Amino acid sequence: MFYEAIINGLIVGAIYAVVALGYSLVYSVLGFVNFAHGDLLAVGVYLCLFLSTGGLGLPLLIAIPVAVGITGLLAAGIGRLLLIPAAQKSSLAALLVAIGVSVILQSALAAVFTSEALPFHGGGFLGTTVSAWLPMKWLHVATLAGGVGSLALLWAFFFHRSALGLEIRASASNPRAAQILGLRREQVFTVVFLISGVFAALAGIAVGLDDQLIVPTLGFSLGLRAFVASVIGGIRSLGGAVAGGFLLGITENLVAAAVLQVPKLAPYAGAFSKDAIAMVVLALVLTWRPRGVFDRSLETRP
Amino acid sequence: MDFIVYAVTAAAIMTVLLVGQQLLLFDTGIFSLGGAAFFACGAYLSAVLSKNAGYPSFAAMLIAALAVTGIALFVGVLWLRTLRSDFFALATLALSLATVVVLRTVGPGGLTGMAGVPSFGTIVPPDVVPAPVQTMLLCLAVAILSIIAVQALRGQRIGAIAAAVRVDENVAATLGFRPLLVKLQIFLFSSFLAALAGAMQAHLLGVVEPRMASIDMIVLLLVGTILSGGKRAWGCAFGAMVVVLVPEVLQRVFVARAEPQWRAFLACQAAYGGVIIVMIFCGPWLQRFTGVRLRRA
Amino acid sequence: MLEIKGLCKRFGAVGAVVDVSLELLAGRVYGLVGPNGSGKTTVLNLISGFYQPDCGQILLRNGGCLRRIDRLPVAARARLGLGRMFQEPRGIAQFTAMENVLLCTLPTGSDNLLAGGLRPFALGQKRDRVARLLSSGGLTSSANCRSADLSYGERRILDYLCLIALGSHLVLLDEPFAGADPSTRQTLTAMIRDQVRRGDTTVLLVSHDIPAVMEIADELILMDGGRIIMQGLPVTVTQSEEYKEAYLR
Amino acid sequence: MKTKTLARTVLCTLALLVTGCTGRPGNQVSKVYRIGIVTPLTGEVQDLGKEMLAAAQLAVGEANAANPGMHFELIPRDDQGSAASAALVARSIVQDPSAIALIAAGTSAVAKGLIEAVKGSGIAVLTSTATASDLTGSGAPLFRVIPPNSAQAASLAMYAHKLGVRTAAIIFEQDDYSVDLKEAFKRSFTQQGGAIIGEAPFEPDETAFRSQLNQLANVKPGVILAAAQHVPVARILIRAREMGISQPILAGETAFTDKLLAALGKADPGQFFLTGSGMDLEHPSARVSSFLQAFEAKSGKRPGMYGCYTYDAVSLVTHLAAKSVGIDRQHLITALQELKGYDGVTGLIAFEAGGNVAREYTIYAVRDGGFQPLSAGAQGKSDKQ
Repeated sequence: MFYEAIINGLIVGAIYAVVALGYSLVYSVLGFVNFAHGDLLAVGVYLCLFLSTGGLGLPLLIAIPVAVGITGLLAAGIGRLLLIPAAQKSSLAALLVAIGVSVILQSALAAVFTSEALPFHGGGFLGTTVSAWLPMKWLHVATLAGGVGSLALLWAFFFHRSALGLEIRASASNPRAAQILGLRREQVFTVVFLISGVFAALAGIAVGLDDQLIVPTLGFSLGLRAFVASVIGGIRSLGGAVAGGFLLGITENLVAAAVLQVPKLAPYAGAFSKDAIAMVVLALVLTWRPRGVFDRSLETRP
Repeated sequence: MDFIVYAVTAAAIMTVLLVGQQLLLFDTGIFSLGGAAFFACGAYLSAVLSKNAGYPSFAAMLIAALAVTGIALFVGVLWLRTLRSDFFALATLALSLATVVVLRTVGPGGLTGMAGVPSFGTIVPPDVVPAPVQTMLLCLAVAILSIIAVQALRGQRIGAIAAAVRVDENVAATLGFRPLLVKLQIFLFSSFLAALAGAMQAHLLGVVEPRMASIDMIVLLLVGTILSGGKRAWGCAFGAMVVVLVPEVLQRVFVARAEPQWRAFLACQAAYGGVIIVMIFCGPWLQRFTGVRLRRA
Repeated sequence: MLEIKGLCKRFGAVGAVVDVSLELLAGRVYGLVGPNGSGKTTVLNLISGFYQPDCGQILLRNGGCLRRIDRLPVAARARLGLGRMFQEPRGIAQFTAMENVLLCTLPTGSDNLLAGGLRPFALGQKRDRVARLLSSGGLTSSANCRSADLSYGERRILDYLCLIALGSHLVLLDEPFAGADPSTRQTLTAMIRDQVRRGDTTVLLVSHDIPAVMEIADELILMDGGRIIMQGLPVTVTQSEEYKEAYLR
Repeated sequence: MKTKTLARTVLCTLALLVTGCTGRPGNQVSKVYRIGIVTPLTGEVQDLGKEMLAAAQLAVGEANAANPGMHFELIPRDDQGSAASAALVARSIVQDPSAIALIAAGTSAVAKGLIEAVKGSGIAVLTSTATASDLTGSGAPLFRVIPPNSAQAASLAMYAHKLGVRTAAIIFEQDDYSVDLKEAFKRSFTQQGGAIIGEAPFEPDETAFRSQLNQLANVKPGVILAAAQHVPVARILIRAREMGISQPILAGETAFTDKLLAALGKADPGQFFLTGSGMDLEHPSARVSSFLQAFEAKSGKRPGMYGCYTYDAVSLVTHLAAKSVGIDRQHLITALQELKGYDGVTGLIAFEAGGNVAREYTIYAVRDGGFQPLSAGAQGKSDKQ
């Protein structure tokens, strides 16, 4: 029972981790919460659907990278045109603009495709279960491996080797450093959005293939939970975001499993639903340790 | 005709809500997404008080609004001190969404909410002035009162101090003003207005339901607040008219017809987001966030 | 006027202020000097309450008695007569000069809706006091300009006027002369001197501008590496070995 | 400045639009019969709403063609899946004197709000969807062309019995319809000597269903009832099968829509049975087949159960109105109460005292992308205890 819950927690956690990274990255570099990040998930998965079964009929192996690429570029475009200028005015303005973008993306998806649920079958090998003692689809193995792997790669090579990555980390660790970057600043910011978009799309497609049934709003609530995850870990620490992702994923599944054990609680199951848990956790963390569990940044100057 | 009456009433109620939000966002620089939560709580409390506990609706509204202000006090003390502006926004967002879950789970009527909330009482017999018109006039009165109150507040010391706190909390503190106290008071006032509006809404529609605090409501509220602009309180009347009429009109034009036009409808909904963005970039009130070139107190 | 005992503040691994003890006497002007990163501004922020000290005490003489203030919030310290001027002009940008001064003359409790907060924000019988303050800073002509439109120097003066209006008797000035034109500098110096002479006001100013400090300060306090190296007459300090090596390193 | 101009433009457009929508020809009100239909055209269950609106339009069109000299009109309104909006639009409909009947074509929850709103307006409310048992007897003149949940629950339980299983587990959504269906199924199933050994509720925002299905799988029931709207049912089917849960899964009539088939896509639902009304889709009667053809011609797909019920509800009203010219709300109500029997596409319609209709159910299975009738279920008596 709880073994399964933990497995499920890992599956969801991997997704949260990948999405949460996007929030943390944008926040720590540009200092605002990218509310539209969750909806990029939906964009990614709908693009993938359109390219593969839903429209052009390309094989997934081609459709996925293309969709991911397009989503990344879209994210970069939105960032360059709307979010970065807003962020340079104030974090509130940026947050508001991001909310606007999220509204637009959701309605646009519904308008272009439909607001009804569409089937999205990964099909074949990915759908099969690994084994009895590991109640997990190969898709999940791929998700976990892909998520953790790409995070590790991003970490080891991009952030610690490439000049751009170092600059991003510099401006992440200290926003003032962003000013020193001078001309390359815009460029760095745009790349940050590109990365977050790519990861969002990957996560979205993983979710879509798992649920096999997608709606335009799928990004919103998942994105919100991922944001909570990033806050748990301390939104300004990238590693913390990943840890927070797995933490939240496992927590919500354990709680759900535990509640189902107690029939008395059945009528109140709503209070233990994923979203409820996420919201409560967010409230608690913000109250108890606003800067997150893993963040050790310093007091700011008055 | 009855549509006009309804629209005016709804707009008046929305005005009461928006006036508080405007004061909060533009004068004190607190970005709260919790307005929807207080709105819903006010509605539910007033509904329960009047339907189950049998209070007259006016008393119910007032009690509900005051009780919710108590909740707001707790929230404010908890978060206004510790949280940066945008984190406060997200914490209050969490509050709203959590409210939906709570009402859905333990609220009367669960997911459905509660129908059959008694309507506004009538002051003069309904055969003289029809009840809906009386309700409309009442709501209008409350709306105008709140507009006047907020407009007046701006000219008072507290208004000036609030402006100072918004522009630079640290400076305000070095001048001996307690930023937390100022923010808290304004926050409470706006929450009171939100709860009052919710209560009025409940008695107008006769139905309360959890989605009164849902993300749709939050976005609608945000659009309304931003459209109201930061300058004058009566701007809220305009913002309210837009957020009440536009969805209604979209419904009638695109959806409630022989061949509903989904694309057009959804495109118009996307326009909400567009409004927010355009207003942030072109509206005169972005300056209020950045703190330069601001209105004279 | 102010006593500091064994004050320390760490940022992560860095000891920004290490065991600083200090006594400021009423009616004197103290210059706090030292190379960059020697912890001068941190001390100011600790005194005015933006940072919480890790150890040590801060006591402020208010009326007759010394009062411990290192746990009080910023606003409370301000109400006890602790004034603070920031490195860059921080007047409320969209208020006029007059409104800025008026804001500082508001009585305690104006930030409370129940007490006084609902009285109108208007000159009333304060008119001539405000006018006098403005003229003393030479701002009469620009009384009705938004402080955002004032010149840099004028805004500095305005900030200082606010401190006078508040009636603070311990004034912390962070780089008051930085980027100020000679005339502003003169006016400021004059105002500071005047205020100190008139009453029991004490001034603690942080500045890199040694000549200016020499000109106005009665005593210099030399900080380096978060410690107070020495304290004494301006001349003695500036000619000491410690001073030279602090600035050479 | 910008704001001012913006304000002007917006307000002008609004004014135009509002007048445009509210202004209606007043001269021929006497000859026009309006039928309000309140249904979810936006929100979670909008796809059902769209289908029902199409069916209603079909019915009205046929009625107008059949009765020259009479003019029927729909007042379609969107309840957005919300009781409050339903109450609101319903009020605006009953304001219109020429509106003789109101079709509540939303979920049970929404119907409740609607009925509360129009109580006392003396208008007949027909519902083609709301199956929650506690709906009738609220005092309002409510007529259901669709039987209450107890009926379909009975036939589901009966079928489970026929499958030879003695234990069942239920996964249900936390809304009125699903909870009611669950309770009704519990009653019937235990009456027939079966035992409910597991229950797992879920919230509307649930998409994974892993923990719930794990829970149910661990108690090893003979059959699983999925009491939910059609999209969650599809999600549950997909997830259960991929988790290797092979027990037969039962669902209520709300799943009987090609939207479910669309949602399932290529996924194999395995042993999946759901109730459908008595209409025989294998060898349809002339009336049924003509309806099916007309509907497919209109909206390019086969109607779901709700489409059929709504079609019946509307054409029942037009039928009664056509019989007695100049009918008003009160007469319509009496006519509905005295109705001997109307041959609708979903079967014979006659209302019991409570305003419920007795109906025969058929169990359908999903085979190669379509619904296939298996057996005529038991007479679905709406047993109230």
